[in-house]
Amino acid sequence: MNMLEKFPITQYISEEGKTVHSEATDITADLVKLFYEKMLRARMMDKKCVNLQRQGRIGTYVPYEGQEAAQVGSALAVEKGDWMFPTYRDHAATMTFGHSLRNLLLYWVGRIEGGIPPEGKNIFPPAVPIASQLLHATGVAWAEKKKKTDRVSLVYFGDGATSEGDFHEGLNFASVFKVPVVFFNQNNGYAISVPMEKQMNSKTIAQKGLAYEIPSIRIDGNDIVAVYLETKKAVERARNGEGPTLIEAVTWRYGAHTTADDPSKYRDQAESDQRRTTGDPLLRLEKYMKNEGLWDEEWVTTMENKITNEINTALEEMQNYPDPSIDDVFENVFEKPTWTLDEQLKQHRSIKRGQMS
Amino acid sequence: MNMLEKFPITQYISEEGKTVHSEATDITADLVKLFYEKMLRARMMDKKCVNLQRQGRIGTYVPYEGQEAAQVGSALAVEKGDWMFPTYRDHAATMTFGHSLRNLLLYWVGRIEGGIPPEGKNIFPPAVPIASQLLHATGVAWAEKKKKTDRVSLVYFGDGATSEGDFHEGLNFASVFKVPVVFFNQNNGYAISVPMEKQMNSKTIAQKGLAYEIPSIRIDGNDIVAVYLETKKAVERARNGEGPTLIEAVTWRYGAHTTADDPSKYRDQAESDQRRTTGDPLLRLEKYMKNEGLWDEEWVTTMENKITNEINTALEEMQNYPDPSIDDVFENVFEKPTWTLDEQLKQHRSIKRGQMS
Amino acid sequence: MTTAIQVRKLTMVQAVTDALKTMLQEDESVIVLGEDVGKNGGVFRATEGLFDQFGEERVIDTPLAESGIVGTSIGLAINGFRPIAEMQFLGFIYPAFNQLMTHATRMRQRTMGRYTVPMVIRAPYGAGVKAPEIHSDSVEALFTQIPGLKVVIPSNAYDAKGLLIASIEDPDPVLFLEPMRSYRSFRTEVPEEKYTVELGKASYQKKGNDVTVLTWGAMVPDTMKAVEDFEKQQSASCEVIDLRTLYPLDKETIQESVEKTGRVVIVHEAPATGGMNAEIISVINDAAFFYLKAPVQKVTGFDTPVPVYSLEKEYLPSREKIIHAINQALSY
Amino acid sequence: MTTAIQVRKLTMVQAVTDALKTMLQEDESVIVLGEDVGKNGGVFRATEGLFDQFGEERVIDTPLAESGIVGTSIGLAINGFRPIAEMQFLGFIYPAFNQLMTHATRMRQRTMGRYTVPMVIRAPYGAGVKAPEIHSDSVEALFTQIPGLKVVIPSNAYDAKGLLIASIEDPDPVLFLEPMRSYRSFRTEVPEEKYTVELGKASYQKKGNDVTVLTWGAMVPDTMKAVEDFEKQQSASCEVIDLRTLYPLDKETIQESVEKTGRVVIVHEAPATGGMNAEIISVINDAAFFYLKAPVQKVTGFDTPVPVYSLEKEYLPSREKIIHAINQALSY
Ligand SMILES: Cc1ncc(C[n+]2csc(CCOP(=O)(O)OP(=O)(O)O)c2C)c(N)n1
Ligand SMILES: Cc1ncc(C[n+]2csc(CCOP(=O)(O)OP(=O)(O)O)c2C)c(N)n1
Ligand SMILES: [Mg+2]
Ligand SMILES: [Mg+2]
Repeated sequence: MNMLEKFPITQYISEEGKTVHSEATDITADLVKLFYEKMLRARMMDKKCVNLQRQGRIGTYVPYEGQEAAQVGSALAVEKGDWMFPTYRDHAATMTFGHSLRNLLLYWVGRIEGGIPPEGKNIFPPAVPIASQLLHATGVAWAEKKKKTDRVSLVYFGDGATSEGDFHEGLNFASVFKVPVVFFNQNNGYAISVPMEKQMNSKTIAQKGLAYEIPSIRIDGNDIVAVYLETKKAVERARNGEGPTLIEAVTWRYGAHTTADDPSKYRDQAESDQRRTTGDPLLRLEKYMKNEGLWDEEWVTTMENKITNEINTALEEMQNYPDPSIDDVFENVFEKPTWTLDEQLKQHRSIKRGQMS
Repeated sequence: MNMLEKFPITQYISEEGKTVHSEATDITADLVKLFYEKMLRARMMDKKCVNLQRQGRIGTYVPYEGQEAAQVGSALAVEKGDWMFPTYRDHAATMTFGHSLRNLLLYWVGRIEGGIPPEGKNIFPPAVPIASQLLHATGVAWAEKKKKTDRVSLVYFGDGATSEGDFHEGLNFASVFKVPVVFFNQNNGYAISVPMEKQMNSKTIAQKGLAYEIPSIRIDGNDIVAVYLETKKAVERARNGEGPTLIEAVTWRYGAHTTADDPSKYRDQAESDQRRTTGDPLLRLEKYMKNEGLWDEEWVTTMENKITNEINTALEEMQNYPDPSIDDVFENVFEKPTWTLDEQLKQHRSIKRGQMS
Repeated sequence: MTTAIQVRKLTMVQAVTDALKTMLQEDESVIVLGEDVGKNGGVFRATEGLFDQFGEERVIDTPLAESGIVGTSIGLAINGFRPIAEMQFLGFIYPAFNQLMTHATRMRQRTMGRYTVPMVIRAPYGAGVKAPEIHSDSVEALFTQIPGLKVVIPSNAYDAKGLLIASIEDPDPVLFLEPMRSYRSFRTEVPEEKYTVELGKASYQKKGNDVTVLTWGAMVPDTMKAVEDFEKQQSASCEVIDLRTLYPLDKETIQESVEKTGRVVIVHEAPATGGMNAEIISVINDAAFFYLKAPVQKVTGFDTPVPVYSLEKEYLPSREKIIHAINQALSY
Repeated sequence: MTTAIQVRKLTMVQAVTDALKTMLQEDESVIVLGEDVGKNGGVFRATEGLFDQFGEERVIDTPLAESGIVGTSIGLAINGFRPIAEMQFLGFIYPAFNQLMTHATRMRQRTMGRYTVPMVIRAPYGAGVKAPEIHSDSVEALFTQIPGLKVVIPSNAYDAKGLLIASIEDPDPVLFLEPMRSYRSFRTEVPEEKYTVELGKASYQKKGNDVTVLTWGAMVPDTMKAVEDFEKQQSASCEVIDLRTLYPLDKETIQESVEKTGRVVIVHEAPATGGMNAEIISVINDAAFFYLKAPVQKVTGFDTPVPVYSLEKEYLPSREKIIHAINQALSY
């Protein structure tokens, strides 16, 4: 069985910005503009963070430039009340879903608050141990099913994550208990330096769904229309009690794995840069909007200004945020601190105050 | 994709003992007799162990009655020098591959020696943590590949084992590094009390190979000819550098999960017993031999007597085996015991001798 | 009007079932999940009858995957349930180590209380029942050093029910270890109604003046027997304390007793190095250093894997070793 | 004819690379595997250049799966190789816990020496480099209680090379932890040739008479600085010992020093409860109880997960805390 043929990359909008799928026309002009705005916002935030990191104003940062369509398109396909499970690279998704920019910035200066979503937004803190979050998403969705709501989980993970045991166990549990979860894979071709060909012998990630009888689809992750509409379908299936879906969104990260990584060690960065002119998700939507007569330079400039302000405000808020306190660490190990924690905090404070006995 | 259609159960000999596959004729009369002898030996050993357990002469025992074709047929398909990785239930396989009956009995009286194969036989001690052995088999086979030999690993695991992360990681590593390993699954329908339908949402285990581009096949695990010939093909592929294969051998255990288990809690044992008259691997081969004019009651009786003697000799050897010594435990933690071990052993001995200070 | 408290004599495993049943009845959010816990009632019958009574939505047979069980339980716990996950044996918890270490126990802190994980992991543990390899591990100390996890071990049926209910009601993750050697070896009186035994509190098994003996789990009855034998022969008297909760330790009780006796024996079946004996000595070092008259004596397993069962008796703390240690403690 | 020993000033991470290179060159059976260790040369550059020099058959980029890495390494080790597996950070070893606990460390015993597992697992660890969550765990004590595993931690480049080579040559599994905060913070002289530093032997960083300070890893330079400051102000002198191997501990050296000073401070960054401090106190209890003049003082992390990096300085043992503990030890 040729899996590349069985799982062709579904596109709705071609790289030239042309409609190549009948359902693409379901997308309204307002929605297209929303897509563009949210992707622009995500990209501007990412660029800002890379700059802030270079200036030493935030710590090591994980850029997502190039993956905006995958993250924004999928995040727009879920509703308030649904649950989102990001990794360290999925801030375009969480900010689109309603995370606070200030908290995202707090995350990058090593603040606990960075992991906390605004009230009413069901967003998990970014998962750092690879693939572990698939099980949380499955468990949370299972709880929704037990509570007989129609809420779903949307969980992000990379190509590298498919190698971990937790990927397998997450998909199997979801399938066995038929829980409403959408497994959204961003296949950006690399797990740090390891290319997909070394990560697996399969040509697609979508085919891994066959092991669990989970419906799977492979889509152009840089085509936001494809991402949005296909995620929406998966979400609807989940809401209707039809169980999990695996989506492989084929995409690319232009930059380094993190700001501490040097991608030229393991790949040709010129080739990667080349993709900016061909496969870029924002450029593609721009072309599409131009083709459809929806492009308006003035509107874009207005948006850019608005976003710049929003980011600057968030940055200011981050910088003016009250200093971190070790109390927050002690107070949140258990609901009620044990004597061990009480004693340790007391001693810590006493030495800090210089009140040595 | 209907996986039951994509992975039909391959049979060579029907339940009525008729040839239903053109290649079945490759099997010589001698080989057929060898099949019968080894299955008979395995069954007699198993029955003996169940009896010994009932009499309290050995500890909790894990029976394999019903799975003899799967284990014996596959074990006969590998050669001296190849590696075998059994679970706690795969003694029919290891005894066929050359394990010592005495040591197998020692295993069931909780002796370390029970895990040790005879010199020159590459058999791992039975894996107890489910699915962990798939990685060892992959690693060992990878080593053979690196050494440029043509040796292969044959690793056993159950239907339940496919749910563990290590199953997934084992298959992925084997596929990525194209190592000579045969993943031999005995799908006996149950993981203790949990039936396959609760273990996975997929209808077959063979289809799980699709996730890794590992060639997979589903066979009648009670048809020793199918097991032998298909395992042989997989072994040949591995020897020729063509990488891993996944074999799903569909079989059944008549008895309890272990002698401590009561299967009537979770399934209809009458139905299970019924299978003795329909799907039994020995009975099927008997029918086949009768059909082919190879059956000889006298020969069978001779075999039975020979095997009875062999088992009784092994039992005697086990019973006369030197007492276990705690020294063996201390001496084999590290090549050279640490001071901690030395001190602990010294103290242990001193108290045992009653030489309290 | 007074109501007589109904009391039955139960084995420890029956008390575990009773606690689970009590909580399944009382709290809709309580669910039980694990391998073979449903239809089969658990390999030790700890969940017997619960599947029939509460149905497959609340007593759940899961696939054979410990990381999956703990990982999904985290999600269930965060989203409104109180999962009680069974590890079939403690030696099979290791595949779930990552979920336990990096998520179950950190989620409250990572989100400053926004998400919390009120879950219990139950596991039978310990040697002495002639179980196969890996089934007899006694690695409680591994878990006491995971920040954010409480570790509880009952030694009898009464405590088992009360401590398990307290663990289920605890707002944070609890590892509840059940000494399988004591599952059916004796019975104690157990009230039919709901009650709790407070986590973090040790219990005096026996008062005494000359040596403090600290132990838990299956070692409690063994220790009591050894102490009885010892006291028959010697004039010294032992104070035996069942620690019951290993994190957080009951420092006050330990301190009180050590201040009185000045001599300590610790009995546990885990390997010597890194076993709980070290942490207890460390607590004594902090709390009662100047009261100690002799080095703390330890009766423990060896720094070896738990051996296969033909040798487990040699591995486990014996009556002779316990008495020897008490004599040692008194000899200084 | 004499050959001058070539010596270079290396950082610790360079010394690690040097050790790997030395052994890859000397022993055909040595292979290096892990995530990003090949083409990329490791996220810390610990394997830089090895892929180019030794090729992809010996320096292997694996899939992203720690259980897979350790599990296949067990097979490779049993079948003739000496795998050196890298865990990208110690906090990512947890998925491999089962393979380490039930197989790597038990195979020799389970087969009475028929199969052995001469493998090394390397992992950077510890806080203080502003790494994200989970990347800063310091859980060495978890591993010292696994029977069958040696645990080694160098504090400088010289030791790193010598201990790593000794670990690779060791016939049994060794967990080799590299304090990432010290990877590049200073250089020491490292001979170009092959040499070993014996496992299980501590090293005196500084002799002294009044207090014994026991530490390891990234805490060694911190402790030395604090001790220097302390001694400038006080007349007492400290003996600082770098334990280097945490299993088996160097009891003799600990005993020797404690018998001399009678006062002990232990400095480590892992959480207090269940940290190595407890095991060391336990060893002192056994070996030098009657020499102790004061309770052992501990400077450790808290019983909390290692906090995100804005707070890691508060978490890590500070100069003030070390000096405070020394003063405490002397105050009795
Ligand atoms: C269990 C675990 N192992 C290793 C790491 C270190 N690590 C962080 S990101 C990464 C690569 C992940 O690749 P992929 O899943 O493709 O996601 P991407 O980074 O490309 O978004 C690795 C190995 C980790 N975070 N967790
Ligand atoms: C990691 C782990 N979890 C749980 C167990 C307990 N256990 C022993 S056998 C078994 C069922 C295995 O089922 P399957 O893989 O189908 O093999 P079978 O016993 O049917 O041969 C379980 C759950 C174990 N040995 N290891
Ligand atoms: Mg990737
Ligand atoms: Mg089975």
